[in-house]
Amino acid sequence: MTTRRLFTEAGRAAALRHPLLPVLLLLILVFQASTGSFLDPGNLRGIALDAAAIAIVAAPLAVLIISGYLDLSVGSTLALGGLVAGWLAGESQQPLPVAVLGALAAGAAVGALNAVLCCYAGLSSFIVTLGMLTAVRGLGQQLFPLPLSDFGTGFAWLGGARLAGVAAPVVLAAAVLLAAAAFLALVPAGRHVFAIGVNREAAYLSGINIRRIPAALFVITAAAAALAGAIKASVLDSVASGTSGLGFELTVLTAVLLGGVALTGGAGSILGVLLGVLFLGTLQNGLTLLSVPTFWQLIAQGLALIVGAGLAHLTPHSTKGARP
Amino acid sequence: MTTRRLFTEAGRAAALRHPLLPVLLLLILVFQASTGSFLDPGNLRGIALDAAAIAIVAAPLAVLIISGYLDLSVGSTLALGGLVAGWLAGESQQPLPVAVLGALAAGAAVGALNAVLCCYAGLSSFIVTLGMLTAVRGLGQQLFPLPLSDFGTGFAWLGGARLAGVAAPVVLAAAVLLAAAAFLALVPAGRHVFAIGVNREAAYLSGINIRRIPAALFVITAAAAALAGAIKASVLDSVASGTSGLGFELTVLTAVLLGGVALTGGAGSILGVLLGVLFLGTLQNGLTLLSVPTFWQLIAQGLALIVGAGLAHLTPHSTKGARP
Amino acid sequence: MSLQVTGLVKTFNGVPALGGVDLHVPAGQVHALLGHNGAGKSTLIKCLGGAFAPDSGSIDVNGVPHARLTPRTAIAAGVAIIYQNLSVIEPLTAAENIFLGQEWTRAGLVNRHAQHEAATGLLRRVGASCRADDRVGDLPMGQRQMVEIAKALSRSASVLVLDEPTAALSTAESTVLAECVDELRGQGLAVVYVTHLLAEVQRLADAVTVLRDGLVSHRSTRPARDRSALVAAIAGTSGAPVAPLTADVPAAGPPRLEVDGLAGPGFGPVSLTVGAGEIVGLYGLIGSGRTRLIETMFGRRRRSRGTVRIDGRTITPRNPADALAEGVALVPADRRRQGLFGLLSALDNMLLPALRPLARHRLRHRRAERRLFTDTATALRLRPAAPRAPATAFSGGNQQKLLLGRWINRSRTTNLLLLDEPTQGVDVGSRREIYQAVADLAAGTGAAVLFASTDPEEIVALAHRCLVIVDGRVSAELSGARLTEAALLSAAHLAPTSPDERRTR
Amino acid sequence: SGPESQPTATGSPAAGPRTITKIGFDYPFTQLPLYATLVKLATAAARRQGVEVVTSNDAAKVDAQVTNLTTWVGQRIPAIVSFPMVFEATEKIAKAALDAGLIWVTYGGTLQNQSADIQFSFLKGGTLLGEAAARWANEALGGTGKVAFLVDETIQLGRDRTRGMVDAFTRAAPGVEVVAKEQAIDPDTGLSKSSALLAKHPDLNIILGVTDAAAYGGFKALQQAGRAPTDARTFVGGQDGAVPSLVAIKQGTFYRASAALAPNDIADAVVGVPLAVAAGDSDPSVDLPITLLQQADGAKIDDLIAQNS
Ligand SMILES: Nc1ncnc2c1ncn2[C@@H]1O[C@H](COP(=O)(O)OP(=O)(O)OP(=O)(O)O)[C@@H](O)[C@H]1O
Ligand SMILES: Nc1ncnc2c1ncn2[C@@H]1O[C@H](COP(=O)(O)OP(=O)(O)OP(=O)(O)O)[C@@H](O)[C@H]1O
Ligand SMILES: [Mg+2]
Ligand SMILES: [Mg+2]
Repeated sequence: MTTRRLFTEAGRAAALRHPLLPVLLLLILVFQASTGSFLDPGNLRGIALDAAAIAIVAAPLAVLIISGYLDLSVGSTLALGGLVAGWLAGESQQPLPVAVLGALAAGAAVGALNAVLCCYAGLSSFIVTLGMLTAVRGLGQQLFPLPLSDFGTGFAWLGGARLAGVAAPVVLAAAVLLAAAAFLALVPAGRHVFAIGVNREAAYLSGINIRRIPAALFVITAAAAALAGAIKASVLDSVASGTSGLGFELTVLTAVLLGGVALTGGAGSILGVLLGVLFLGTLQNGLTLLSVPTFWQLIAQGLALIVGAGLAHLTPHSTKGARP
Repeated sequence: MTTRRLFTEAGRAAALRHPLLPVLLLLILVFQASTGSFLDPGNLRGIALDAAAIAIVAAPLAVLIISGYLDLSVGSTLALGGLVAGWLAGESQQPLPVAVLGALAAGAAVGALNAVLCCYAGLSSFIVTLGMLTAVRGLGQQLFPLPLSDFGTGFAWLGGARLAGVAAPVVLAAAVLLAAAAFLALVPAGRHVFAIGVNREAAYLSGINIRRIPAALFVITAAAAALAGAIKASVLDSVASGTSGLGFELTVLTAVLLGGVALTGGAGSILGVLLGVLFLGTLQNGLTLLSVPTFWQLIAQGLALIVGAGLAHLTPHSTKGARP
Repeated sequence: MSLQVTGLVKTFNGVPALGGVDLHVPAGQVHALLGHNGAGKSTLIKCLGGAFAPDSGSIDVNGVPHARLTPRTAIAAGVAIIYQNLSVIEPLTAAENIFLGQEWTRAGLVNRHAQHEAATGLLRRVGASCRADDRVGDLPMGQRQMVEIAKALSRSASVLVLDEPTAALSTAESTVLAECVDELRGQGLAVVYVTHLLAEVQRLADAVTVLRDGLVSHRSTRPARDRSALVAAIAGTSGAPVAPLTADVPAAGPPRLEVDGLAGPGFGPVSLTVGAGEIVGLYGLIGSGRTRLIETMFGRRRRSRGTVRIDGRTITPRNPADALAEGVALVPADRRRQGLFGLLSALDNMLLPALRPLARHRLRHRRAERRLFTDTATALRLRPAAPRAPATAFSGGNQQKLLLGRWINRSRTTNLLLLDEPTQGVDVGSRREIYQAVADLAAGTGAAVLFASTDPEEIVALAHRCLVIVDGRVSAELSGARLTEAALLSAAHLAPTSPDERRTR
Repeated sequence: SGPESQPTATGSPAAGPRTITKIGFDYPFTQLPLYATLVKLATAAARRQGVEVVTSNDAAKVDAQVTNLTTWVGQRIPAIVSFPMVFEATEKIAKAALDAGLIWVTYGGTLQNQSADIQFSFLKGGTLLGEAAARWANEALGGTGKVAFLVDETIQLGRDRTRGMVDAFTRAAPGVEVVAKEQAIDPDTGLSKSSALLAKHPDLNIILGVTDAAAYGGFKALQQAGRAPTDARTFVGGQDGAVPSLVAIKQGTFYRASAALAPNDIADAVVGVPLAVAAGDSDPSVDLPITLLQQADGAKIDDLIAQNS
């Protein structure tokens, strides 16, 4: 096989696999043409910053979903992570690394509980993590009933620093996305994720540890959510237990599914997830730039999701379920 | 087989299939013992009225989920139904039947759109109905930005009348539950629903219309949601587009899943759904009666869901997924 | 290298599937494990592979006793298993499937290049025509089976267990597999081989064990000689070989089914006729297009041209429901994907399309359902004949009977019965019952029967007439005295290349 | 009826002094920071008066609020202080409470059926903020510039605040161009919407928020766009008196104003009004002022921050 043929194939495959890509480009074109300011560096930076927090959670969540599980508790875990990090950085005056580690630990604890209940006790991950969504929100509000703010300049680095001109959260998000993509493609356990998602029984009979891999993914997803919470807390220099990350789980899930990840497990790609995240960010930003009235924005967002689903349907993945 | 043996078997089967039943009874006992007022007729009436609206949507939604689809748009459809009914009864001064028919028609229209997109175009019902949830909410707010109220005594009948001492919504809910249970158990198409949910391809090759049955269920579910909206509007004599039915979809879905319906389709029962609805209602009521502080209530609700999932896991249904 | 099973017991809900089974397979032996459907063969094998934990008994692999195995410990102990239900992972490539769970790595990363090379070699060795980087979900069943075999070989095991490995293979592929097994025996592996095909037993086995209702009913170290004893041990009756039912060829009359120039993607044009009460077999290699032809007649696939007439009336089914309304029924080949409702009860599985015809006042008529189930189950020897047991609790052959019963029961008026590999996985005794049931249906109702099979023995036993399909077209027709296994084999293998190979190139 | 309409049937049927031991405080927006403060202060105030406060878990859902209120009425909680999410939807329950001889105090508005009310004029709060911003625009910008509003159209309280803020501002500073009215009540949305607006209007001068939380997001967006925290030609203002915003005001940043509620006063009223009704007070209702806080109000800000911790 020649290199050239490899490239052509890859191009065709990408277009076929990710019909969201041309649509995203079209959307960007339309917004740029109609507003004239969509492609301004400042605007792109804003979109990237929003998208970064979503991507950091979406990437591990996508891998978890490919393995056949679901985590709906990320919205509350995000809040908890932000609260713990903010409390450590602000009230306790700890340096940034300690604050971030604290958030990661809190997230990992939530993830470990999810993992035990879903992977080892075998409960439905939908209900368990829905329950955790409520319980962790309550816990956060009970522990930190009042908003925290004023975390100091050390902590501001996390959300505000520029590394080679790129915001730190965006760099982090890129690292998470790359790590997830490399994991899925290159590491044995990454291939096992697909096997577990498609056919748990067959994966088990092949000697794969069908509990430990998803369990680790639960922990990583929750830790990532907590990290995203710390980043948001740093960007806003404040965090409130009642509202932080409220509804975030649905945003992330939508991005993941738009990106072509199958809710039933076994199919999906990180490039698709990135496109899903950017699609959502672009849409929301463009509608704001166009000054679309509030309620029309809701209608447009809903319809865009449906159009996105239509496109995701065109990918070869979705032929998985028999569709006579 | 003797009649007696049949009965014993049925009893054991019910306990095995519905482990939520003993837990619900226990919960009721605890609440009654600790508050002394749980079993007061007034309190029970309040629980029943709340549960009625949930059950009216949960029953058809459960059937839809058994057939392998999902409808997340019911919260917004409920609002739309309430708004249309309220507008017809109030502003337009139409009699109750017209108002209810209007709500049903609005709901059915939303359901038909869901059906076309999910059953005929084959899009993912999760994303499509999530999109509809947003879009229909926006539509409702665009059409009726301000709350409606004062619908007159004719319309008040729907939520307030007593038939043989039982509130009309409760009678309606009982009718819907019975109809759904009878449909699943007594009508050939009821079994077809299970077949479609377990194996679409095999159902198709068995000559079952794998599009029309779920499509009809989408329409019925949305119409039921609109009916529930009309009932709520009548009970409250008011409806607000921004808040009515907000988050209702998750409540209903939780009840359905607690009741042992498998999110992957192919398994579930209406009795289970009723138990799920009552479990949620009892829990919320009992926690309020006990004056549990707000945030602890959240934590308790979340944990109760997880316990419920643990119980649902004990049912024979859930052995579906390979659990080596 | 040896396998020693002692006193193995396994019960499901108190019902024993294995009642204390002993099995000894020394190194360098191919041991055939036989038995009727539901005898416990697959259960025994799942205990060997760690899929089930036995209630008691022990499994010695190479002298090391295990009270229970897990898939990991089984693999580590050197046991490689090909299960009856294929366990390939569809979105992964052939190479990834072969090395699933045992990936070759370099610095922690999958060594794709080395895996690809090794997989290519393994696939060549088992005679597969697919490539190492083909997505397994895109492969036909036969090739998937080859991938599974290659996976077992990749493990350098000392005990190899195959559960009905040839059920989805054609004669040519079965021959390659037999050569592989021969070679492995030469290398000193202990091989356990489950099959319902006695020809394979005679070709391969050094010893046999026959299970009957979870107990060993017969052992022999000279399986090639006592074929009738084997049939007796399996079927539990006198050991007459499967007798051809073609004695009563129906009287010639106007054809019930006329297919004229039917063509679709990958097959045709095909023209054929089937008379009233006539049973016509379609013989061919895997991928020759029989399934596509049958599914097109059933409305499952689009035709590109041609007509199908039943009793002189042209039918153009757009979907299976249309075909069923015309009295055309299909028992599909892919049992798990196209036929079975795993979670649902046996009664649901068998009578789903019959619920409506049986209903009274549009409501289900449970007593009639129960009666029809019992009658059909008896006619097909379903074991256990339990209407409420979920389909997944039935053995492979009994699942096939549930599907046959879906269309071969008295609630239906069938004009044309299409069967795709009708007795795959069915034991010799039940096979006779099924042939009888099909023949009764044809003779009794005058239905036309068209069936595809990869087993020449089955064609000879069931068909009045056989069409040999090569490359999507009818290449020969055999009937009467000319319809013999030898004639079938030579007619099918006359084709220059197997269509499968051409397709994947 | 809304907060502005006149009550027609004020008064409890059970006349004469009573003693009550328990007050149900039903505040639906349990996710708001203010909620925890109010509950804490009300509980303390109640303890001083020898009564107990119980709370409901509405999580900003009308359904849950109605359910919980119904439960309380059934349970005969002697006095209920409720902030209805939808006033019209609460009328029936209030009536049922009065019919059962309970005390019903409406918070944040007026119902036809009630014993008394605790009034705020949310409209007035919005107006205070709008006027202050307009005054600043006329002084600092010469009556020109660009303003963006972060609004809430979904609930009555939000609509009132929005209307007050927008009307007052546009009336008093007609020369300032209104470039956007975007739905935003939380800091995340405030941040992302403001970032988008700033891309289109880099010279945006004023962001006014229906909540302090949303405005705080706008405050951060401006800083991320490179605006110095003390920029003289920038104004951000919100409503609620949330701590992060108060801190920013106090520090002399361009977050210049917040239309604040005083949690202590509210908490006292939540306990005091039902007790006054029980004692037979002829005019138990109170009207709590909303005050505009700016940098000059240092002491008041410190006091508020203290109340909130
Ligand atoms: N998961 C299960 N639950 C309950 N019963 C089971 C289960 N699996 C198998 N059985 C029962 O155990 C018995 C043995 O089944 P097994 O699959 O071992 O038969 P088999 O000999 O492999 O038959 P076949 O030739 O049809 O494949 C059967 O009666 C079957 O119904
Ligand atoms: N398990 C399966 N899953 C998906 N598709 C399948 C499966 N088995 C077969 N197919 C597809 O169905 C079609 C029929 O396959 P198959 O090779 O069995 O039949 P055929 O090519 O018509 O020839 P024959 O029936 O003579 O072997 C092919 O297109 C094949 O790719
Ligand atoms: Mg078997
Ligand atoms: Mg075939």
